[in-house]
Amino acid sequence: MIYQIARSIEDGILAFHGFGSPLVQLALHLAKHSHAPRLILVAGATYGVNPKPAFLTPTTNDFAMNRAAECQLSIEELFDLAASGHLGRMFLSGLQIDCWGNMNVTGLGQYDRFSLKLPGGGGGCNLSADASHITIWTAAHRTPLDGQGRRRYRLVKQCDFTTSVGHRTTDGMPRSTMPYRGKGPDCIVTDLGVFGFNADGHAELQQVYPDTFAELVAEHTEFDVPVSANLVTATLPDTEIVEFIRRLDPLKIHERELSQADRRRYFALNGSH
Amino acid sequence: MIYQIARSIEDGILAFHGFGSPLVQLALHLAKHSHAPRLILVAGATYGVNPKPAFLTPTTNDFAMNRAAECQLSIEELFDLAASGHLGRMFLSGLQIDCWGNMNVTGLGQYDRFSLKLPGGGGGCNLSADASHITIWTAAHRTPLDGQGRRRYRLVKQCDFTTSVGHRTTDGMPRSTMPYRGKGPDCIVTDLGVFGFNADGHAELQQVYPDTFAELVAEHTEFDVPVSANLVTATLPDTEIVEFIRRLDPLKIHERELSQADRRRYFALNGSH
Amino acid sequence: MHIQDDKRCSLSELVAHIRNGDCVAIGGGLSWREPIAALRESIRQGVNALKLVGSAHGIDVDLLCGAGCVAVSAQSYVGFEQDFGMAPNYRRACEAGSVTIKDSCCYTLVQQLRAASQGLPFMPMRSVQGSDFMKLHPEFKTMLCPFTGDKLVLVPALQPDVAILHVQYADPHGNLHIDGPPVADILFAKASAKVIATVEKIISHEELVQFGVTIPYFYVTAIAEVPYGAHPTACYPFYAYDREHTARYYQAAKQGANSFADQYLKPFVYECWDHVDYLAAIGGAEQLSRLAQWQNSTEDWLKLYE
Amino acid sequence: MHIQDDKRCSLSELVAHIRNGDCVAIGGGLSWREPIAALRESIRQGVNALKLVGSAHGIDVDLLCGAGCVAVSAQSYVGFEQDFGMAPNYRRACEAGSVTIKDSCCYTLVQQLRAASQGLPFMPMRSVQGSDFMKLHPEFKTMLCPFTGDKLVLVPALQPDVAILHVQYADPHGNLHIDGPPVADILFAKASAKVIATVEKIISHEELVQFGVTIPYFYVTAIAEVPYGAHPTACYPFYAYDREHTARYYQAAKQGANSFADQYLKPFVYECWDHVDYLAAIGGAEQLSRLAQWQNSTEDWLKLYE
Repeated sequence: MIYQIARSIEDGILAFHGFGSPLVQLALHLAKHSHAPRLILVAGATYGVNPKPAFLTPTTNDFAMNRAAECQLSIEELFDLAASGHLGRMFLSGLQIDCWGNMNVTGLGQYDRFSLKLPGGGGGCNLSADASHITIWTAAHRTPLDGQGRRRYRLVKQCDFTTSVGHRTTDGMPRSTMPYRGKGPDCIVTDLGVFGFNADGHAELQQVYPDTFAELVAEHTEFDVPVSANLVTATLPDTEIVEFIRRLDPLKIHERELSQADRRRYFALNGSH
Repeated sequence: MIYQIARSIEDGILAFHGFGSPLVQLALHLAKHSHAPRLILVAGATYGVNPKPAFLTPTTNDFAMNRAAECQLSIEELFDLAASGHLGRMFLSGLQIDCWGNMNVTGLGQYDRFSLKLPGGGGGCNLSADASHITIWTAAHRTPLDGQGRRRYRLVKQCDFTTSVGHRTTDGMPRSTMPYRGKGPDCIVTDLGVFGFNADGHAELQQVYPDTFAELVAEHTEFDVPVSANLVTATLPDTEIVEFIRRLDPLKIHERELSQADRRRYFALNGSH
Repeated sequence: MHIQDDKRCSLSELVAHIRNGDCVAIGGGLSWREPIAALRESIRQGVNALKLVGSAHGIDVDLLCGAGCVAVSAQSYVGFEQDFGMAPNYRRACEAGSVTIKDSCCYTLVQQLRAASQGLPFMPMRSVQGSDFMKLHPEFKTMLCPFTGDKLVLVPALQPDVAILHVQYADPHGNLHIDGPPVADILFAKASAKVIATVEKIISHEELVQFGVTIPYFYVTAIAEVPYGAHPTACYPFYAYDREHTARYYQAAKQGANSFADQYLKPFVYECWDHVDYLAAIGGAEQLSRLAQWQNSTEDWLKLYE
Repeated sequence: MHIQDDKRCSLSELVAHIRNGDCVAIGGGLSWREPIAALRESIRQGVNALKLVGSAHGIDVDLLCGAGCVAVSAQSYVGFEQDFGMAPNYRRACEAGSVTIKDSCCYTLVQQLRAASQGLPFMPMRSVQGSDFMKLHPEFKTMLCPFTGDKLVLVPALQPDVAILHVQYADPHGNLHIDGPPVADILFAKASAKVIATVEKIISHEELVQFGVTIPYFYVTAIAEVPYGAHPTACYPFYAYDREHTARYYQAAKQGANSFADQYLKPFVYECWDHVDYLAAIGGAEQLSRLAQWQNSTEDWLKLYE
């Protein structure tokens, strides 16, 4: 997943990893280390530019994450850059993600009396409008059946609350009717596969992993899943990349994002032995 | 004049001297040195707070003016402070000053083709609206007769261009109809006397100097000059104050603001010997 | 404009500037430089009905929620990130309805604070429209831009009554130096009616200018020297995040309101007469010196978080 | 976003980023840190029809007016303050109509630049209405505030094509350090499409971080090392304002356009092949070392301005 997120990052753009997103932090550092050396990497919470973290920390606003930053932005400067069209890509997740790329990290239930209050979206709402492109990610696409044989889907028909906006609001307003700077989400990277978005702005399955397949993805997705005519199996990272991630995250912070089962997933990698 | 400007400065407020105004620079430092020790003195052009200038410099944006500043603001921070109601007093001048306290430092003649282009007003337009109070000053109230027996008045009936706004616009709009933060000018300090403003917002002569009198002021003023029922002779500075000014301005920069004649004016001061 | 020559006072005098019902902006962010000592003292003084505004917060807001001091929560995030996840006391208070939810987003907050510090009634924004934040904030208005014809959202000025900050250094006049990311502290200081700050170390003005003035004195109402005033959040370079203590906090909070009151509020807030007592309660010098070990080596730094 | 690994180039390559007709923001202010070497090189390269925007300016704008490079002037002030008074070339060009007058005010400019750097079509303001700047700027609009009912002025975003700065230090990647008042340089850098800078001294990144990064590299298009690049304006701590040379400039300009062309432009701009030539023409090392004497004592500093 880290590798898939990293692959969505273009060289030479300005990108920001926000906070509470260790997978994204690792993906950005991986991208800069590999195919995107001129990436302008802005660290979430500290707003340091191109830092060389000592190690991935359990909380984001830690000096260890900001070590040797080339220069520093402030919270307002980062968001100004986004609002003026200079944030190339942002990475957002949600407890609910719908087929248009709307997401909810605010609360479940009615907005005037949530049954489950989530932590909130940080700057996600603003950045979903302002960043040029959005990578959506979730490490919890696979959802277990409960006692009654139901799933609490991560990829849902409709979000209870729209924290960040995708290609069409829950009211049916297309993104193009709003004066947003950014083009919206162009992929959803999950533990089960990678989606793109079709011309209508609807999520469409484009990649699966060696151990997943379209039917499995559909089973764990509440909305109907169109499958790309060119469905492919995702490229896997090579061992060097895996080693890079292990070195940067000795505390295995990123595994906290993963389910117990996913932590045990194993892929034979290119060049592994 | 420096002393009269200084007397208009309350203790504890934030005040800014702008640039190109040596009389105001000296007045602010004098005020802080004497009756207004808690004045928050923001230096023009450098935006240093409470500096201890080495000496008054011929240009304002000079490190010598900013020496030992307690802290630094930026151009935007100073103007934000004004716009949010925190600039207690500003000091403005003009080549033309009308009876409502409107001023022109932009140009003489028609605005679409000035016959004389003046340097411009800096932030005066903004600050005339935003600063809580305005001290207007000019060192050239006394205007000589030309060959045809006419004067090019400094205090005029109407400004050719309104660079900064007083109590009533040239269109006759009272200041209260605009959402200005500040209350407008409360005095005009000139080389001939000191004006206040009456309830209508019209300038009214309140003080003369030992060597000036109401008729002289009227003669050098294009608009009709109402004279306060309590016209008094201005208090003169004591020798300590004069010494302070001389120490701070060894290059006699402030005299460049004064006419040749005024540089030779001499008053017997309290405590002089 | 705050012009007293000497702004120094005790922690309890400092916190007395907060009134019941105040709109409060808490400085720092997540596990970094939160003014927790000031919040503990506020709880002891019984401050309540606060309206909290901010961007990304954690234990600060959760603690105030757990102590029943909060009426309205208007942050963009309240949680313990990947470290411990959701904020238990905050969740309980929101879901019970005792705290009114007015969630915001980072840039919306920034623009509202900027409007206040620029004396403007509002700031225009492109984002927010299309999201459900419009429902949580009926005070937001929209307009058609006379230049572009675009629909813009107008977010009103936000002037907190008090900003509560924790900083590394200050001089007696109240000039503040913040080392490391200021997060929204400077914005808070400029927009708020009052600014109170706990300070690791109050030093002379001559020493302070060597570090640099981050926030000029005239924004600052009062300061109190409170070493370790951000604990258990980090205040580099003095000390790192106390993950061990935070885990203890989190476990107490997760088990329920009563457990939190008994296992955390009682021993670490109510039964501590003052901040010195608190420092003893959390383990005293031994625990505190442990938090400075990050400077020794990356390995020692790592050990703090294992 | 300017991401080249190495932004260094020659002064003539640097200035080639300016196109005829560009909207140009000149850094510094009054007699402080004006990028005059870059302006002289622009004149030599024959750049013309510039639209200049800025706050308080002096010899920079006057020089460009005197060389016939300017079509529109939109500053808040152009002059030589109490030192020499009005700007002769600027006045002549304005009064002749060869330069269109679009005078602005400092905060108006600030808010227009902020609108650009925040991607907003406009910023609202309370001031300006009631003044005649509304006549000079028919592009300004007004609205009734939906929160307060007040009439507000809306000033449109201003994105200069190029900002030209002179700074003390930079690293090869283009991170800039400005010592002393940045004036509007940071605002210009954030709002402009391109940023070019002359630099007293290009140093390693490791050295630069000791001074601090004032403007991050990705705003910066190109840099050229040009010692004394602000002369005759000041660039402390390296050198003070050259009042003697400025007096010479002023006298030449005051006497008329021909006199200025003969006595100033010819010897100090056109007949100097490059900046090294210029430094020789103004008196070489002797004159330059004189400008560093301010550091010796207040008396020596004073002597520069007598």
